[in-house]
Amino acid sequence: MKAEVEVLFFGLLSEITRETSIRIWDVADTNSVENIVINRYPALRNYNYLIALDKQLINENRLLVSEHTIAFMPPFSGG
Amino acid sequence: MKAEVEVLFFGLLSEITRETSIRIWDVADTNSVENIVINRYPALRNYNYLIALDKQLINENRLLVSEHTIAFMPPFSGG
Amino acid sequence: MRRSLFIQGPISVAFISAQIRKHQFKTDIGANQIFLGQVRADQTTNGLVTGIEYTAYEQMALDIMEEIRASLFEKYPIRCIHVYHSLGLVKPGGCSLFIYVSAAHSEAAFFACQELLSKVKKQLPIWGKEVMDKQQYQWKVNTMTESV
Amino acid sequence: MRRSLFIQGPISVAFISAQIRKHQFKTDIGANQIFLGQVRADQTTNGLVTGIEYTAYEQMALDIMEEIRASLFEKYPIRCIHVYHSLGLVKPGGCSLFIYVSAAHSEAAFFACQELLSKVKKQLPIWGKEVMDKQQYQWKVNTMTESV
Repeated sequence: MKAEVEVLFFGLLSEITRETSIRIWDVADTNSVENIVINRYPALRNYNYLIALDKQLINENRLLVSEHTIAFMPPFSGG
Repeated sequence: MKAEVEVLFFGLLSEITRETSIRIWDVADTNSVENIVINRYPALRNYNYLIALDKQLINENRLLVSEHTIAFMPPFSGG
Repeated sequence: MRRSLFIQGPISVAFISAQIRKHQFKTDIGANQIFLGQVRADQTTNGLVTGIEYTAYEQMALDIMEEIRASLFEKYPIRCIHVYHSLGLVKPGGCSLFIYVSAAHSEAAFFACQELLSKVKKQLPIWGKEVMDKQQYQWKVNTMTESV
Repeated sequence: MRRSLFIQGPISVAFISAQIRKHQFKTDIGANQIFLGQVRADQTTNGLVTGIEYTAYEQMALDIMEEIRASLFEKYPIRCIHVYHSLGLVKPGGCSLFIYVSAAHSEAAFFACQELLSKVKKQLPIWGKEVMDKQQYQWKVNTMTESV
């Protein structure tokens, strides 16, 4: 079974994509999600971002099993 | 000219001496003051104290020239 | 576990006072270490900062905050930890971050507060957009060299 | 140079709030580091602490405080330093020491506040007498191993 993913964009990135969230279906892993997102918003290549899978930062590819939330986030700047 | 000194006792020490201040005349240096004070209040030997000459901590003997204030102080415990 | 973290707009002095007052009922506390982050009216190449607009990935921030809290309680002999961060616009002079750490002794409160501030800045998914005069803005950058 | 340092009795939350509020008019401040020392109701071998009675060599304390203040301004890029210490009786829960350090950035405020607290405890001629239930008392001792 392939996964359904809600993709969130935060901060500066949401201004690049002009969306705060999109949905993507039939993806097998987080790398696929990243490829789809970058293809849809090529300007994202010019920015640093972090990726969180289900509210946990990830640094490598992860398999997706059902419904997930994947967030694209600029470097944090709270405080 | 020998000096005139106001001697102050603080904290626990003022309970030992039962005085907060005394005056001593005709003393040449701080060691003399300390000797006079210790002779008058021998129980002070049992306590740690710091000495300040004119509001400055001193660690060695100092000559006295005119009017001075010498404070006998227990270790500090503010805060 | 308490799950409050975000406050809409600047954090008021009344709110901060109420927190201080509450801790005076706890007579096993000897040290209260408080950090208040305040928005500066910095002059930048894009103009004068007239405010910072904060956004966050709130659910993730709450989860991470619980992890940070647990790790600090494990590491330091402290009595309590409170963290509040603004969302939305905070003008210069306004408080956007309020950290409160209490302990029996000052060392624990100090080091826990320092580590907490560093973690809040580095690990919580929060973003500040510096709003400039002349209708411009730039995204705030937390320098990586900051130890706290 | 401001020469206020001592406050009779506990330092009120209203006084602390007023200080915080004043600093919000200074828009070059980004970090406010506050330490509040609070009297604990410790259980000791002589009984339960029901308060601390503070005395000081006030004129000497004011002089030393000026030296500490000058040395910190020289060492750290900070905007302001405020220190208030109680005289007389402060009951458990009451604030007896209020330290406030402001700076553009948090590192300076943090390290200056830490050094300031350490110096206040070690260098200011102030004494605390712990008053016990059962009409007893013992003189407070600041342990020498405390780094802050």
